[in-house]
Amino acid sequence: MKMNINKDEIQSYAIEQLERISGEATKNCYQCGNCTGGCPVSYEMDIAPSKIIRMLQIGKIEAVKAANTMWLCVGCLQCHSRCPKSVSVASVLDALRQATFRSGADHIDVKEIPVSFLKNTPQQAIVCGFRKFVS
Amino acid sequence: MEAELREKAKELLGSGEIGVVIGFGWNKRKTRTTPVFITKAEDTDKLVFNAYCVNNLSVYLTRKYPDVKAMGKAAIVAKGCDIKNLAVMIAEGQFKRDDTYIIGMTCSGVGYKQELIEANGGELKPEIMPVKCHNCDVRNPHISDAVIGETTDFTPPEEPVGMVFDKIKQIEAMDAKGRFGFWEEHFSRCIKCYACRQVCSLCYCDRCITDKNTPQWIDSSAHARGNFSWNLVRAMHLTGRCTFCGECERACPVNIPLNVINKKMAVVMEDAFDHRSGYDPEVHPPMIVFDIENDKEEFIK
Amino acid sequence: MKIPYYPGCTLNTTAKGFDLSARESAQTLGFEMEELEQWNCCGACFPLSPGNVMALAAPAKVLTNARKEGESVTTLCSVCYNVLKRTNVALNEDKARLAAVNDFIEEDYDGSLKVVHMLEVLRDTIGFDKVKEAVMRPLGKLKVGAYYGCMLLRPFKDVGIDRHEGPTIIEDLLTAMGCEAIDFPDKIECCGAHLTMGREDVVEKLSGNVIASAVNRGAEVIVTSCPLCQYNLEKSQESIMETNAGHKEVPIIYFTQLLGLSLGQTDEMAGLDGNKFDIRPLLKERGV
Amino acid sequence: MIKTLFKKDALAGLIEAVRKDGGEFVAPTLVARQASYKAVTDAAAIETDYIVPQNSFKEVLFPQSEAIATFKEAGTNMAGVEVNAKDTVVFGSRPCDAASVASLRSVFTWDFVDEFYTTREDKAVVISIACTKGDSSCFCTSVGLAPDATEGSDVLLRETEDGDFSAEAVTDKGKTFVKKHKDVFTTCKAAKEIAIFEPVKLDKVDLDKVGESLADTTHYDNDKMWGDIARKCIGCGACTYSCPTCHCFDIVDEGSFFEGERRKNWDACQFDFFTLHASGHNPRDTQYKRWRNRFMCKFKIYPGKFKTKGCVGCGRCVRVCPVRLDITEVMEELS
Amino acid sequence: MSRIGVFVCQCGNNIESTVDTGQVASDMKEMPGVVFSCTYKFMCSSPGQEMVRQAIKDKRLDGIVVSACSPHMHEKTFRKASESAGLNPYKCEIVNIREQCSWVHHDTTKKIGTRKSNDLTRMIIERLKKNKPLKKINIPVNKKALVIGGGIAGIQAALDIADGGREVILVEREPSIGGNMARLSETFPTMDCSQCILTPKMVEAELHDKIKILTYSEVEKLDGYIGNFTVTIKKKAKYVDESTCTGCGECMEKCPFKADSEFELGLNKRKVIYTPFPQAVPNIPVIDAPNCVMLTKGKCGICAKVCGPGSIDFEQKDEFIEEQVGAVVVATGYDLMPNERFGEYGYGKIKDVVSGMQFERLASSSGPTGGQIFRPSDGKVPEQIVFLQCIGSRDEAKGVSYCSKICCMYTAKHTMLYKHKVHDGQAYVFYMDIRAGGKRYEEFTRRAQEQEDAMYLRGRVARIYERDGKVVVQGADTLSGTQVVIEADMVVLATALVSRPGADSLAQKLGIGYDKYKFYNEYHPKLKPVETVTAGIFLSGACVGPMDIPESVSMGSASASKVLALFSSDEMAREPIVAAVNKQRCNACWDCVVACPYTAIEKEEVKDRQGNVIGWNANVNEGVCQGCGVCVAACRSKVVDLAGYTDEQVFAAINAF
Amino acid sequence: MSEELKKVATGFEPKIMAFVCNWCTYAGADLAGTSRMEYKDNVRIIKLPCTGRIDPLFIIKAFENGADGVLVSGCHPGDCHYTTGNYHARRRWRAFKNLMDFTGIDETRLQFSWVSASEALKWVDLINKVTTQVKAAGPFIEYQGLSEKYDDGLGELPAETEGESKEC
Repeated sequence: MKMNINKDEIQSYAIEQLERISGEATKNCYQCGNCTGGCPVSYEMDIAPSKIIRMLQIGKIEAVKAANTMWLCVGCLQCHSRCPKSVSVASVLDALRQATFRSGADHIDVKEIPVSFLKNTPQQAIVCGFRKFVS
Repeated sequence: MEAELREKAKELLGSGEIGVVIGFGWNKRKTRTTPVFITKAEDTDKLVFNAYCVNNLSVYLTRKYPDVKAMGKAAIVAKGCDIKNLAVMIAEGQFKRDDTYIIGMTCSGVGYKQELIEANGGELKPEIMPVKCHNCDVRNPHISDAVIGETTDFTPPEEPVGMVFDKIKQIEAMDAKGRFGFWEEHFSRCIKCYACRQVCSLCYCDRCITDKNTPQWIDSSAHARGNFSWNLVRAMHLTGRCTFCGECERACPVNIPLNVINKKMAVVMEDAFDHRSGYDPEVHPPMIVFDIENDKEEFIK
Repeated sequence: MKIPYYPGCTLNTTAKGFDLSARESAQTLGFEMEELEQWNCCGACFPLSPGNVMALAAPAKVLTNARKEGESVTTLCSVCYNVLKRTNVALNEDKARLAAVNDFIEEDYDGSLKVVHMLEVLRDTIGFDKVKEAVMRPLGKLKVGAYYGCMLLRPFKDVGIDRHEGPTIIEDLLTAMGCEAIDFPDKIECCGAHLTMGREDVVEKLSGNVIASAVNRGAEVIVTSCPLCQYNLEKSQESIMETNAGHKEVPIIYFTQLLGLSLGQTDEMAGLDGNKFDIRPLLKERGV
Repeated sequence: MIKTLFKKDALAGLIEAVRKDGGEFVAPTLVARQASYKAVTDAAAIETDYIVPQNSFKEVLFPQSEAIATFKEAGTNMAGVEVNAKDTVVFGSRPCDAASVASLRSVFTWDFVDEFYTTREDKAVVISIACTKGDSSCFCTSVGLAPDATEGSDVLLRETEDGDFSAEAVTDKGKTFVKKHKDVFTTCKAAKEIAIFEPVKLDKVDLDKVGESLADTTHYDNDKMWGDIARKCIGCGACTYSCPTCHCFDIVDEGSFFEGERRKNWDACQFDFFTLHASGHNPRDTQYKRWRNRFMCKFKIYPGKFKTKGCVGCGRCVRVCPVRLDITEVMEELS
Repeated sequence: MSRIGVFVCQCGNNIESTVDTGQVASDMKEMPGVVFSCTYKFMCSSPGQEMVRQAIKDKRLDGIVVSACSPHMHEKTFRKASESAGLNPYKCEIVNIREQCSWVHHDTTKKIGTRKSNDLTRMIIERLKKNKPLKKINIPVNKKALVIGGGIAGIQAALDIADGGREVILVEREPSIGGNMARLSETFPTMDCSQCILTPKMVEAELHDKIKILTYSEVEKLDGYIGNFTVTIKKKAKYVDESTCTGCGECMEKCPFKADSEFELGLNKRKVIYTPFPQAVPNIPVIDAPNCVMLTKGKCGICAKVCGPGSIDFEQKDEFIEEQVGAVVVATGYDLMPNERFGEYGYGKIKDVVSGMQFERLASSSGPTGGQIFRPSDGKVPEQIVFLQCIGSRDEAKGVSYCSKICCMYTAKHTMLYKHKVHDGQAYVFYMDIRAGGKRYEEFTRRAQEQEDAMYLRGRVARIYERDGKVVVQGADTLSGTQVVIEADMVVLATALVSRPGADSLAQKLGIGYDKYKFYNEYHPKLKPVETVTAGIFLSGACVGPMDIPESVSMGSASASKVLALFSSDEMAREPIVAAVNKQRCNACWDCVVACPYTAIEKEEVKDRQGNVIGWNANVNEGVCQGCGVCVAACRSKVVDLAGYTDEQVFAAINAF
Repeated sequence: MSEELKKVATGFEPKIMAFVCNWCTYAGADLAGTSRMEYKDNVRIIKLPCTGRIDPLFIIKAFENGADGVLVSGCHPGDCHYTTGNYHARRRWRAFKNLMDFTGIDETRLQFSWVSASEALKWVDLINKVTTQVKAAGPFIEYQGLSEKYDDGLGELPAETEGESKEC
């Protein structure tokens, strides 16, 4: 992969918006990788949590949006609670989800969820799942 | 050539500048040449120069001969090979170039086995010349104040020839035990007469370390152990200095092949440090200098 | 003593045993958990991005109603606790956000409610010593792993029920109950939570890790304070047992259930029937 | 005079007989292409084509280096060493070398009897062979010896034309030896003896005159004369170490902390520290003075003090000298 | 016979656990010359030392051997104890039976340890028998210091020494003191103006009555030794009479010729008669001789015409000044590796690729652009600027394996300076690691990224080329794992700090060591960081290796305190481990003279009573000799020996092996 | 029983002498101790200020005194406490090693190394390596035998005596 890095992307509105929603300053991250190290689901992610931040630092928000990372984050906050720079990747991913929802895209189709699931699973899981996966 | 030499000596002694001419003369029975010290112009007829003149007279310019020094400024009759020793002595501050008048003799070789020369009707055939003469690149003296004799156009062979070199190869081909055995054989014969040391103009130390006994550096007994040490030390002290004049081996009454070990070390010096002794009186012998970049150390683990 | 109590959605449905055992235990320990008159779903997840104000509305409503009924509210479910407490902190930290939320829910909440967890009540109000005294049925040599999950602990600054990397509050309670508390490395790791919707594979792996970690240290029983954790652990244990015949089943029960048992309640009172893996054979084995 | 025949073929048998009795057989053999006295076990190794061996056989009686005491732990526990001398036969010695035995004995017995020497000498039988050839360095006739002199030899052999030797037992020791080995020394008729080599008699040399000259202190103190003669001497020990009569030795301790030996080693008056005093003074401070001493020793002190020969005319010093300093020239000079 | 005492330490259980010290003591008692032996739990403790002292007195010991820990630990302790008991300290020897025996041979049966301890002790006992009592050497001290280099380190050293009341000669190669610091715009991490804090110090040095500043001067030769150096300083011709010049600047004004300014690193021109920068100290111009038309062609001479006091002197010659000093502080500073070394970055030919130091000048309000950031090619304000760290540094292929240490910090500073001047510009930094170890340093580099929006990319830049008026930078961002390309307007190279050209020849003149990068070697990198192997010569600043201003200043002050400590007494005592020549036997072959690393051996004339030279000897100067013994091994006839490590001592030890 | 057989029969442990410089190798050996590393116990150290102080004769003396192996070690080039002492040593060793090789002192018997003050591990490895190698090479009976041979008078002629003529 080859990327052009430029001021326009780094200082783009999309990034600025993301930082506003998430309340996190991605440039505070110094890429120690603790988040990736502690994340229970990083093994499943297209782009590891720390690398998500990196891509945002260099203005590559589209690549981040295309990754499955935000949909895998369970919000356990291991990353946040251990970050030496107090950057919450979970918040950034949450903001990414928000941004996605605001553009009208859902991650799952509610209608496809089997009834048995809805019946047997604790409510909170269903509620939480809806909150995380659909707008 | 002899006439030229005598003329030059006469001139030098006559000028008053020179106190003594160190040269060669016949012994009484004219069977051998021997060092002579000519101080008077009228004695210069005693000077000879021929194939019998094997001695390296530079030894008389060392500090061991205060009585020679007392005779005034010396002029020395020197073949190219002897001049190499003078060059090292100058490099090591034993005298200044100006302190000695070098009468350089062009030379077509010398012979150690006098009776062989005689058997050849006084003619010097290559078979009876020492190795140094076969490989000599200073038959025309390289440093001198005056050159006596016709310039020779002898060029030494590219690859040095002679028994010494064969012997080196032969020894190198042995295993360690073989090499040790070889030298043990020879060194054990040593009688510690120190003729090798005394005849060498580069062994000019006022007091040789063998003569020191606090501490006793080298066992003074002529048993194998003491002999081994002595010969190793002698070779080491001449490393990078020896000019291969061959006097030590010639002087050795028990025929220890000292030339082999000396030449081996000279080859090492040339290979490792690109140093050949006796050519440049300005260049310090290699063992007391170093080259940070180029000195190899692959053997130091 | 009455304590205002917020059960949340799950405790009235799949986690009835949690609710029941807690109420009964409270009785035994001399206080009453009084369910709020008015409550709604907390939303089950706290909005991580502060820009998402909407998601605060539901928990704010809970807080508002609770405040009307008292000065504090107690929860059992870790998730409810986390959401309510964090919402409360968030509203208190940012008065503008509080105003916005109030505007939206048309209430006038001032942020003065105290959100506590049942564990905190037991530790701080009742005291574990008192629990110890009240134990009627010591659980003998039962080796119990305390599983905290995420919501009880993180983020520490906002939630802070105990030390966030090495909490011991449940272990302390277990000790008071006379169990042998088993500490295990994965006790604060995530169970997979809502990924059970669509990514059971991830949940199975994460919960499986937790169980393996606990079993590895010798736990025979795992206690939780979160219905989703309980569900995930049970569910993944089922699949573990499908592939690994040698796996000895580990009952996953709520800490209040075990508490209830130690306080001498009946199995019904402790709501043991709701659990997939029954603890009773184990207790029997131990002669409890 | 009993003359017997010594068959060349019998040599092997003699070696065997001597060695069987625990004795040692020393004879000239080739070492580094030079005939040298060495202990031999095999008759084939014995060299016959030589003028004089490179070394003198004084090594048999007076080794170059021998332990005379041992010690342990840094000079403590000193203990003497027994003289370990074997019955030794020196075969093929030259009459000049043999003549040196008397000189050596006189030195090692004149006040203190050096048992290391005397024991060895007593156990040695010297079988000399008269010279049938020589070279220009030989000058035995000039010091009162001859190529067939018997002085010092126990048995003197003369070569015969068919390669055997006619033997003459000179001393009692020799006679006993001949008697003991009568299967070797037979009495059958010998072939004609080969003519003896006649070295050049140095006409000018007159030993008495040399002695007188040396007694004359003007000669003795004539630094210029000695300087001119011996300035070229380089001070090595080649002459003294090959000389059959030179006998100077030095005593040194050597070894490690754990064990060591006190050794008696040859020393040479030609070495510059030979006469160095502890004070730092050296009475023979230049090389020609050291050389003068050697000459004095040979031609004045020996004959004067011991009435023995200081020089046996073997010519070794002339042959080995790296600078061809010729003792005979000086003898002529001073005659 | 010697009377030696052997003291075997148990070191608690450190030695005793694998060495039967009692056995060692009793075995050693049997050695000839040993009259006393004992063991003790902690020989280095007060009671232990008292035991040693008591035994020396009671048993009339003439030498002691302490078998204990490494001599590097307690040799001094026991020598001191010996001395206080009346025994010459050099008759006390330590045997290392801890670090080199009990701690490395874990045999609990004690067989191995005991045997080895016995061997080692025996060797040292034998060695000790040959020890001679030695006396410390006293050397008179000349209380004047020489400081070489007028940068901040040198200025600091000079000021501190002068404030301590001692005279200082400060030698500077350039026409003004100030060094590299004078070029800097602002300093990290405080962002205060470099010249604002430096200039007062320069002036203070100029006005100090104990400091003599020699600018445009170089050290030609240094002879002598600690306390007694003779330095020859070459004072290059300035063609301006310093005593009369008023520094009015008229000459510079009127001079019609210009040359590239060295101070501005080629970013600007200066006159041929010039001071390098306006605040120069001394404020006296010099004529750049090769470029002066008057000096080269004999025409012009305008400066002389306009000079009021008539200070211009075209006849001035280089001068050689000789001074006697007691100590030397070397503070010659650093240089930057030239950009020409980097082919991949355009061999220094791309105009908009500049060095960090050039950027300093661009950012400096006294610089060629008045502090505005304009790119050199066309004077445009760069919208995107790329800073490259580790250029040459940590690059073994370029011959520099070290970290230049200050680049991380000054690059961060550069990004801030840039951001402050070009508000909407974007700065990029390619780095490999951020080395911000220093007080407030890490915070500083984070600030550059977090508050000042510098974009840091972890990776090296592979190449730089020009395209359409842009400088295209192609490198890697290893954090995202991609190749990245930036179309920048300007590139700043944080090139490696290297030693000054000629640093090696100065070191050879001074007799101090240097590493393969020609940075000067400390005596000990940790414990003697400002000393050199040559006593009396101290180091300050970046001539030792890359360092920043506070470190340079600390070293300057540290050197000064060393100098002042040296100057605090009239004489100084030195360890007597020095070589000595047996002059009666010296052959004057000069092997030792050539071999000596310290030029401590000189050729000495031997004269008879009439004063005629009758020969030569080598002679060791005790003040200079450091006791390495190279001469001893070089001497064939062994007329040189090293006190404390004599041949006799070594042989005795080998003999008891 | 010959000396060699005797040594083999009693489990030969080589005697090794090490000449080391005070500043690097000696300190490195100290560090090995402080780090409680373990190595073979056959080496006896003689400390000298600098490798430049090491005279080749020390090494000969060590062999004379029964060393089966000699180890010489000092500071790495550039690290010399005395700036250049080890460069001198390096040159001297090159010549001396060649001489020793040529005279049949096997390279196992005489080894050279650079060990810095921080290279405790290298020191340990070095000692173990040298000890193992010298042990494998066996007792240095050739050299040690020198002091017993050719003593007192005219010893028997060695079997392989081959005369060397003066160079012709």
